[in-house]
Amino acid sequence: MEIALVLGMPLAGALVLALFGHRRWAPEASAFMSLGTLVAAALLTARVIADGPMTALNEQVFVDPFNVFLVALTAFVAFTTALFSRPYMRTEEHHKRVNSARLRLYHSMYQLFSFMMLLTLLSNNVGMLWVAMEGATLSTVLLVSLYRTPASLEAAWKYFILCSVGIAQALFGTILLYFAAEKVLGPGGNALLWTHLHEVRGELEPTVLSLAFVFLLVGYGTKVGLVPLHNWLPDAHAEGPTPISAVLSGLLLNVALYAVVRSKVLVDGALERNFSGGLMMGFGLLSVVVAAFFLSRQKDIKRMFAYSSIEHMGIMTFAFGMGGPVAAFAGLLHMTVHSLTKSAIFFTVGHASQACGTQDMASIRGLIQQSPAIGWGLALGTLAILGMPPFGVFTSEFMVLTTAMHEHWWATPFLLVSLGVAFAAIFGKVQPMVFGETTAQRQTHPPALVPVFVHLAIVLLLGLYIPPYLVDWYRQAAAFIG
Amino acid sequence: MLTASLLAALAWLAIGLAGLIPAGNSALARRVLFPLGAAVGLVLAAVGAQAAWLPPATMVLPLGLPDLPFHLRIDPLAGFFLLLLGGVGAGISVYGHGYWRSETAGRLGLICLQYHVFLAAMAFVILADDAYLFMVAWETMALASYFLVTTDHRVPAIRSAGFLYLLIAHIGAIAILLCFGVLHGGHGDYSFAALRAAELTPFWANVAFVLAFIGFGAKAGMIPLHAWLPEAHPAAPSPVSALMSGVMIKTAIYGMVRVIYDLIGAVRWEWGVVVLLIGAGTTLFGVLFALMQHDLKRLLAYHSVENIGIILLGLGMSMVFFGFGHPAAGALGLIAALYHTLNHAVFKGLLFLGAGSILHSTGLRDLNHMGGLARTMPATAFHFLVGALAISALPPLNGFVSEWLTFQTALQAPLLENGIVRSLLPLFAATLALAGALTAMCFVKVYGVAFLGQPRGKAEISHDAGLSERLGLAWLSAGCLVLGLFPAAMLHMLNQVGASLTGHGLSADALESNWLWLVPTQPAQASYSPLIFLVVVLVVVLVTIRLVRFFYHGRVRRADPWDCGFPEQTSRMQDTADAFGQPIGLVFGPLYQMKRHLPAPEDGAPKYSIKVEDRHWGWVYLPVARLAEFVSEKVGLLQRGRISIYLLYSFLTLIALLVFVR
Amino acid sequence: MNVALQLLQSLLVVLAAPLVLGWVNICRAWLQNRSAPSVWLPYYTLAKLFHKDAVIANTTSPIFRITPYVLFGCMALAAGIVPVLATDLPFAPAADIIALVGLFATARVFAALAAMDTGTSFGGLGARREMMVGFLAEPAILMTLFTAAFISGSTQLTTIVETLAHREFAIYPSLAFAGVAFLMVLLAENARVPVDNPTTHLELTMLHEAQILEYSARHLALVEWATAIKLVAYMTIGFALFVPWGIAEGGDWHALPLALAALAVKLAAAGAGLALIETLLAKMRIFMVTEFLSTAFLLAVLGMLIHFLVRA
Amino acid sequence: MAGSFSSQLVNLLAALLLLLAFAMLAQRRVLSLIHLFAWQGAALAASTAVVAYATGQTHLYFSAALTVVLKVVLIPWVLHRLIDRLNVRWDIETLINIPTTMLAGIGLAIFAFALATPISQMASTLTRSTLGIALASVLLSFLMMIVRRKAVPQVIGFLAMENGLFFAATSATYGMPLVVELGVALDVLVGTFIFGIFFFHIREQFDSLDIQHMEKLKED
Repeated sequence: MEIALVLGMPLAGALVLALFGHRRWAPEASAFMSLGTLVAAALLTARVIADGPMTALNEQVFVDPFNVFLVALTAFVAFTTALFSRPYMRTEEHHKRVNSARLRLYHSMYQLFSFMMLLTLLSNNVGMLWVAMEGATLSTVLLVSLYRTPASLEAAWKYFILCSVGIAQALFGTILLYFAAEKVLGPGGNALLWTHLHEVRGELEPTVLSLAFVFLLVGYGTKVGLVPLHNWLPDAHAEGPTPISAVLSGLLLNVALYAVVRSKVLVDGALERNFSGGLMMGFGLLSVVVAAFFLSRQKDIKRMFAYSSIEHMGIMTFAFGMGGPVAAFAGLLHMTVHSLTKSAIFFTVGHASQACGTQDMASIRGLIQQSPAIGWGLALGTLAILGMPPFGVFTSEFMVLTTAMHEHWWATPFLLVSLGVAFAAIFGKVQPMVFGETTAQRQTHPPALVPVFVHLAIVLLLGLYIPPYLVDWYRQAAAFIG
Repeated sequence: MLTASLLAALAWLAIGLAGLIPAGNSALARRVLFPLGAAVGLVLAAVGAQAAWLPPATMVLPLGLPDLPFHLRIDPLAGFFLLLLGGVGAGISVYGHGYWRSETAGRLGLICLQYHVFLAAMAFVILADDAYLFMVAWETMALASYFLVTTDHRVPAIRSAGFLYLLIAHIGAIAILLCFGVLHGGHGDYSFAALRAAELTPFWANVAFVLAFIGFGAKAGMIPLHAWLPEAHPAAPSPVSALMSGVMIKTAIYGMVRVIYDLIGAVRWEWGVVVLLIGAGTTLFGVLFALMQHDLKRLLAYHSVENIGIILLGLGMSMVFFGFGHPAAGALGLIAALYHTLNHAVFKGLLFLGAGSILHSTGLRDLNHMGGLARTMPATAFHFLVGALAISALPPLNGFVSEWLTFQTALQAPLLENGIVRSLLPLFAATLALAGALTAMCFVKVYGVAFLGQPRGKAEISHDAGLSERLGLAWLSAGCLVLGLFPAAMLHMLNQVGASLTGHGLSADALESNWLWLVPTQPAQASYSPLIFLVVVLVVVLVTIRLVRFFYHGRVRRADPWDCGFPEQTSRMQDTADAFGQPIGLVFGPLYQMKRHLPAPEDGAPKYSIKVEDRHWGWVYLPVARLAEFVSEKVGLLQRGRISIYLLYSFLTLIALLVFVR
Repeated sequence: MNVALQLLQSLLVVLAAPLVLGWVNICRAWLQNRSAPSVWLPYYTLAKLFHKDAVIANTTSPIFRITPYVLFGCMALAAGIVPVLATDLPFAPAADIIALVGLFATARVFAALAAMDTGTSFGGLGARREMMVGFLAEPAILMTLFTAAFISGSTQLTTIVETLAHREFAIYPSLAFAGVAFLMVLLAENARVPVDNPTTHLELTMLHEAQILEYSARHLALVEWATAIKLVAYMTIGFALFVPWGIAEGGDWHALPLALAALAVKLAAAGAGLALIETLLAKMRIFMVTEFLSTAFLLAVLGMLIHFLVRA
Repeated sequence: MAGSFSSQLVNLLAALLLLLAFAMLAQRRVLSLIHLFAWQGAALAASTAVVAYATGQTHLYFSAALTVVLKVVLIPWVLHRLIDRLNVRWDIETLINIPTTMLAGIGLAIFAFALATPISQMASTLTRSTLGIALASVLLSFLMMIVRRKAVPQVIGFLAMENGLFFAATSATYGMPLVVELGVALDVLVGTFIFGIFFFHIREQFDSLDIQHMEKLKED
C-alpha cells in the first residue's frame, strides 16, 4: 500500500500542479505533496526494515534494503528542495526572470521528475527502469531552459541530446540483457524482472552479459557523469534554476549510479568480479582526477560545484567498483552525505547568487557580513563537501581510501592528489566569497535556510556517530550489492 | 585517569557551546567561560602529570565508524603532552579572558566556541588511539584554528594567510592519512594497537617515515612547508597565536614521536640524519629570517620555526643513537627534544601574550614605531624580559636547560662507530649554538627597541595589561622559572616517557642524583645546577650593593644622556629594528631575497624601506601552483563547447570498450 | 674546608683581576717604549670612580641601574666555578663549560640591553656590534670546548683538568688547533685589539666601550671591574683546558702554594703575550671580524676532526 | 514454409533497414531525409509484423501497428510541419564530407557484424542473424548525429537510432513486453515534441538552427 502512496503522491501532485501551477499557493502545494511522499517513503522504509524485501503490482515493483534507502533519501531531499524553492521562485518571479506560465511548468515538472525518480528506484522491470530514467531526463530538460537565455538553451540542448543518446545505449544494453535472460527464463514478461534475473544470474551467457554491461555502463554512465561522458553535466547543472541544479546534482546522479550498480550485481554473477569492478574503478578514478583539475578554472559558482559532483560521483563509482562489504558500505554512505551536502550547498549558492545578483564568483563577496546564515551555511557546506573530518563526507572518504590502500594501493596517490587539488581550488574561491567586504544586498523574501542547517547537522552527525539501525541498514544493502 | 582527561576534553566542548548562548550580551562568555576553561586546563595538566608515571590505560567509545569505534589511550607520552596542553592552555585562557573582554557580543560567542573546540580537538589528538579519531581530531584542530585566524576577515592579508594555512594543513593531513594506510600493513584494522603489531618491510617502513615526517612537518612548520607559519600566526588574535605557536605545533611533534617511535617502532639511523639535516636548516632559516623582521608577531612566528628546528635536532640525534644501538644516549636525545617542546610552549606563549598586551594597549605591531614601553607598561615589560631571556637560552631559565641537554646528547658522539655521522653530530651542535646566539641578538633587538630607549612613534597613552592578562603572563613566566630552576624533577618524568616509548631510560646514576643537580649521564661527565647559579649571583649582587652603600654612597642624579656635543637628541637617532638587523643582512646576504627602497636625492619625504622575501616561495610554492595551473589548462581543452565533439567522446568510449570487451 | 678554599679562590680572582689588567697595560707601554703607569693604576681608578656621584640618563629604566651589579655577579660566579687554584671545589659541579659559556652570554645580553636603554645612537651601535661578535664567537668557542671535552670524555672542568694533568706530556694536535681558536675567541670576547680597542672612545670603532658610555661613578667602576674579571676568567679557562699543570687536585691545602705560584707565572706570561699581540696587530674593520671568527671556527672544527680521525 | 520464408523476409527487411540507414547518412536534403526516415519506419513495422506472423506473438502485431502510427505517419508529419513553419533551408552542411562518412560507416558496419556474430550463434530465435544489422544501424545513426551541423538532422539521427533499437528488440528477442514497448514509444513521442519546442526556441534565440552558435559554454 505504501508503494502506491509513494508513487501516487508525486504523480497526483504533477497533475494538480499542471492545472493550478500558476496560482499563489502553488509552491506550498508542491512542498505539501513532497512532504506526503516523504511520509509515505518513511512508512515504506519502516515496513521493509521490519519484514525484509517485498514485491508488489504483480512483481513490477520491487523494494529491498538497497533501493528503499535511496527512496527515503530522494523523498527527503525532494521535500527540502521544495521548501527551498518557495522563496527562491518567488524572488525569481519578483526579478521578472520567470512568468506565471513558466512557474506552472516548473512546479508540475518538478513533481513529475520526483515521480520518475521514485519509479526508477522502485521498478523491478529493467525495461520500465529505462523508461522512467528517460522520463526523468525529459522532465528536467524543459526546466534547465526555464530562463530562455541563450546559455540555458544551449545547456538544455546538449543535456537532451547527450543524455538521450547515452540512454539509447542503455536501451540496447537492456535488450541484450533481456536476450540473454530469455534463453534461461523463457519468453514472457518475467525475463525482464530484476528479481528473477537476480536468482538466475549464475547461468546467464557471459559474452552477452559483458557486451550488455558495456552498453549499460556507457548509457547510465552518461547520466552519472563519468568523465569521458560528462560534458553535459556542468552546463545543465549551472544554467537551470538552483532548485533544479540541487535536485539534479543531489538525486538524479544517485539514481543513475543505482541503475549502474543494479546491472553490476547481475553481471557479477556471470563473469568473475574484476571485469565490471575494473571498468567502474577505471572510470571512477578518471573522473576524480580529471574533475579535480577542472575546478581551478571555473568562474561560475554552480558550474564549479557541478564539477565537484562529477568528482564525488567518481569516488562513489570507484568505491562500488572495488566491491566488498566495506567499500559498498562506504559507497552508500558517500551517496547519502554527498546528496545532503551538495543540495545544502546549492541552497546557499542559490540565495547567495540572488543576493549578489550574479553567479560569477568574482563579484560575490563578504556573504557573512551581509547575511551570516548564508555565509556560514556556504562556508560549512564547502568544508563538508571538501571532506574536512568532523563532517560525514570524510568518514566515507576515509573508508574508501583505507579499503583502497588495503586492496588497490596504487590508486590512493591519485585519489589523494586530486582531493588536495580540489580542496585548493574550491576553498580558494569560496573563502573570498564568504569573508571580506560584502557586495550582497537585502533580499525581498527571507531565505529558507532551515533545510541547509538540517542537512549539515545530519552530515555532522554521520561524521561522528552513525546510529546502529542505520549501520545494519547499510550493511544489509552492502551485502546485497556484494 | 583516562576518564578524567576525556571529561576535561568534553568539558571544553561544553564550555565552547555554552559560549553561543547570547544571553545578556553574551555575559556568560565574557565573564565566566574563559576562566572556567583555564580551570579545566589545570585539571588536564594535573591528570597528564599523573599519567606520566602510570601504565597506559585504554578505552573505547561507541562513536565513530561501525567497525572502527573511537579508541582512546593515555600513556606517559600522552600524559606529558596533556600536561603541556593543560598548563600552557590554562595560562592563555586566563589571558584571553582579559584580552577579549572588550570584544563585541556576537564575535565573542563565536571566538569562545572556536577557541574551546580548538583546545578540545588538541586534547583528542593526544588521546586518540586509532587512525580515524586521530584524523578527525587533527583536522578539526586545523579547522577551528583556521576560523580563529580569520576572526577579522576584512583584511585581505589575513584571508590569504588563513587560506594558505588551511591548505598546507590539509596537505599535511593527506600525507598522514597515507602514512596510516602504509602502516596498517594489510589486514584492514586501523586502531593504533593493530598498527603497532603490523611489522613492515624496511622499504615500507621508510615510506611510512617519509610520509609521517612530511605530514607532521607541514603542521610543525618545517623548512619547505613552513610558509604558512609566519603568515597565519601574526594574523590570529594574540592569545590564539600563542596557543597555535605554543601548543598546536607541539601536537605535530607529538604525532611525529608517536608514529616514529611507537607505531613504526624500529628507528633507523638514516632517518635521524634526515631529521638532523632538516632540523638544522629549519633552525638557521627561522632565526635568520626572524632577525630581519620588524613586525613583532611575525618575528615571533619565525622564532617558532627556529625552535621547531631545535626540537628536530634533538629528535634527530636520538634517532641516530637508537639506530646505532646506543639506547641510553638515544633516550637522552628524546628527553632533550621533549623538554625543549615544553619549554618552547611556555616561553613562546609568554612572548606572544606579551606582544598581545602591547598590541592591545598601543595598537602597534611594527617595532619601528614602539619604544620606551617599559616605563608605561612595567608588568608586561618584566614578563616579556623573562620570556626573552628564556628563549635566548640564558642559564638560570628553562631555555638553557633543554639546549644544554641537546649539547650533552651531541657530546655522546664518540660512542658512534660510523665516522661521518660521528663528526657530523658536533657540527649540528655548532649550528644549535649559532642559532642560540642569534636568538639572543634578536631578542636584544626586540626588547631594546620595543621596551627600552625613547618612544619612536607618536607617544600615545599606553596603559599596562589588565589584571587577568597579568595573571596569565605571571603564570607562564613562573613556568619558565620553575622549569629552569628545578629541571631534575622534569628529567625523571621525561625519563618515564622515554622508557615507556622505547623501553630504555637514562643510566642508573643519572637518576639517583638529588633534585639540586641536573645529571644527564654521570656526575663526572656533566652536571649543572641552575639554583646555585641564581643564588650565588643574587648573593653577590646584594653583597656588592650593601658594600658600596656602606663604604661609599648611593647618591644618583638624573640628566640628559651624553649627546657628544650635538644639540638636540631626537628619538629618530636610536636604532630601529631594521638597523639592528643590518649586520645580519650583510653577513648572511645571499640567503635573503632583499628588495631595498632607497630614497632618491631630490625626494621630498625620503623613506628607506627594506622588504625581505622568502626564497621558498620561488623554489617550492609557485612552481607547484604553476604546474597545477598548467595541468588544469590542458584538462580544460576537454570541454570545448561543441556538441559534436562531446558526441564523438561518448562514441569513441563506446567503441573502445566494445573492442576491449571482445 | 673546601668551602674556605672556594671563597679564597673567588676572592683572589676578583681582587687580582685589576692587577692583571694593570700588568697588561704596563707590558704594552714597555713594548711601545713609553713610560709605564703604575701596576696599581686600575685600583686607583676604581677607588676614584666609587667616590663620584652617579649620573643616569633620564630615559632609562631600572635595567640600566641593575646591569652593573648583574655583570659583576656573573663574573664573580664564573671566577668561583673555574678551577683557578684547585679542582673539585663545592661550586665546580654547579656548572660545566657549556654553562659557563651560557653565563658569559647572559652577561653580554644584559650589557647590550643596558646599552639600548640609554636611548642614544651609541647604545644601539654598541649593542648591535657586541651581539654580532657574540653570535660569531659562540660556535667557535663551543667547538673548542667540544674538542677538549671529547679528549677528556667530560664537560666538567674538574675532570678535564685531572685527565689532562695526569697524562704524561703528549702533543695533542687537536688541542693545539683548539688553543689557537680559543685565543682568537678570547681576543674577540674581551674586546682586545684585533677586534676592538679597549682604550679608545672613537665612535666609529668602539664596540665594548660604546655600551658602557653612559655609565658613571660606581656603575662604571663595577662594569670595568667585571670586564677585568672576565679577562682573568677567560685566561684561567684557557689554562685549565690547555695548560692544566700546577692546579691543586681535590682541594688539599699542601699543594696550594705551588698552585698560587703556578697561577702567578701563567698569568704573567699570558698578560705579556696579550700585550705583545696588541702591539703587533692593528684593529680590524668591523666586518672583517666575520672572517676572523669564522677562521677561528674552522680551526676548532679542524681540531675536532683531527681528534676523531687520528684519535689524538 | 513459414520458418524459412519468413526468416528470409526478415533478413530482406533487415538489409533494407541497413541500406536506408546508409542512405540517410549520405543524404543532403532535409525533406528526403524525412522520407527515408519514414521508409525506415515502414521497414521496421513490416519486419515486426512478419516476426509476429511467424511466431504467433499477438502483442507484436500491436507493436507493429504502433510503429506504423508513430514512426511512419505521426513523426514525419510533425517534422514536415515544423520545417514549413521554420522555413528551414533545404540542404544539410556536414562537418566532414560525405565520402569519408561513408567509409567510416562501412568500417562501423563491419565492426558491428564482427561483434554480433558470437552472440547470434547462440540466439535460438528465427531472426538471430539480424542482431548484427540492428547494432550496425544504431552505430550508423550515432555517426550521423555526430557529423551533422544542423539541429533537425541531428534529431532525425536520434530517431533513426531509436528505430535501430526497436529493430534489435524485435529481432533478438521477439520484442519486449508490451508495457515496455508502450513506454519506449511514449518516450520517443514526447522526445520529439520537446525537440519541436526546442527548434522554436533556438530559432527565436539564434535565428538559425545551426549548432555552431551554441558553443559559448566552455572552459576558456
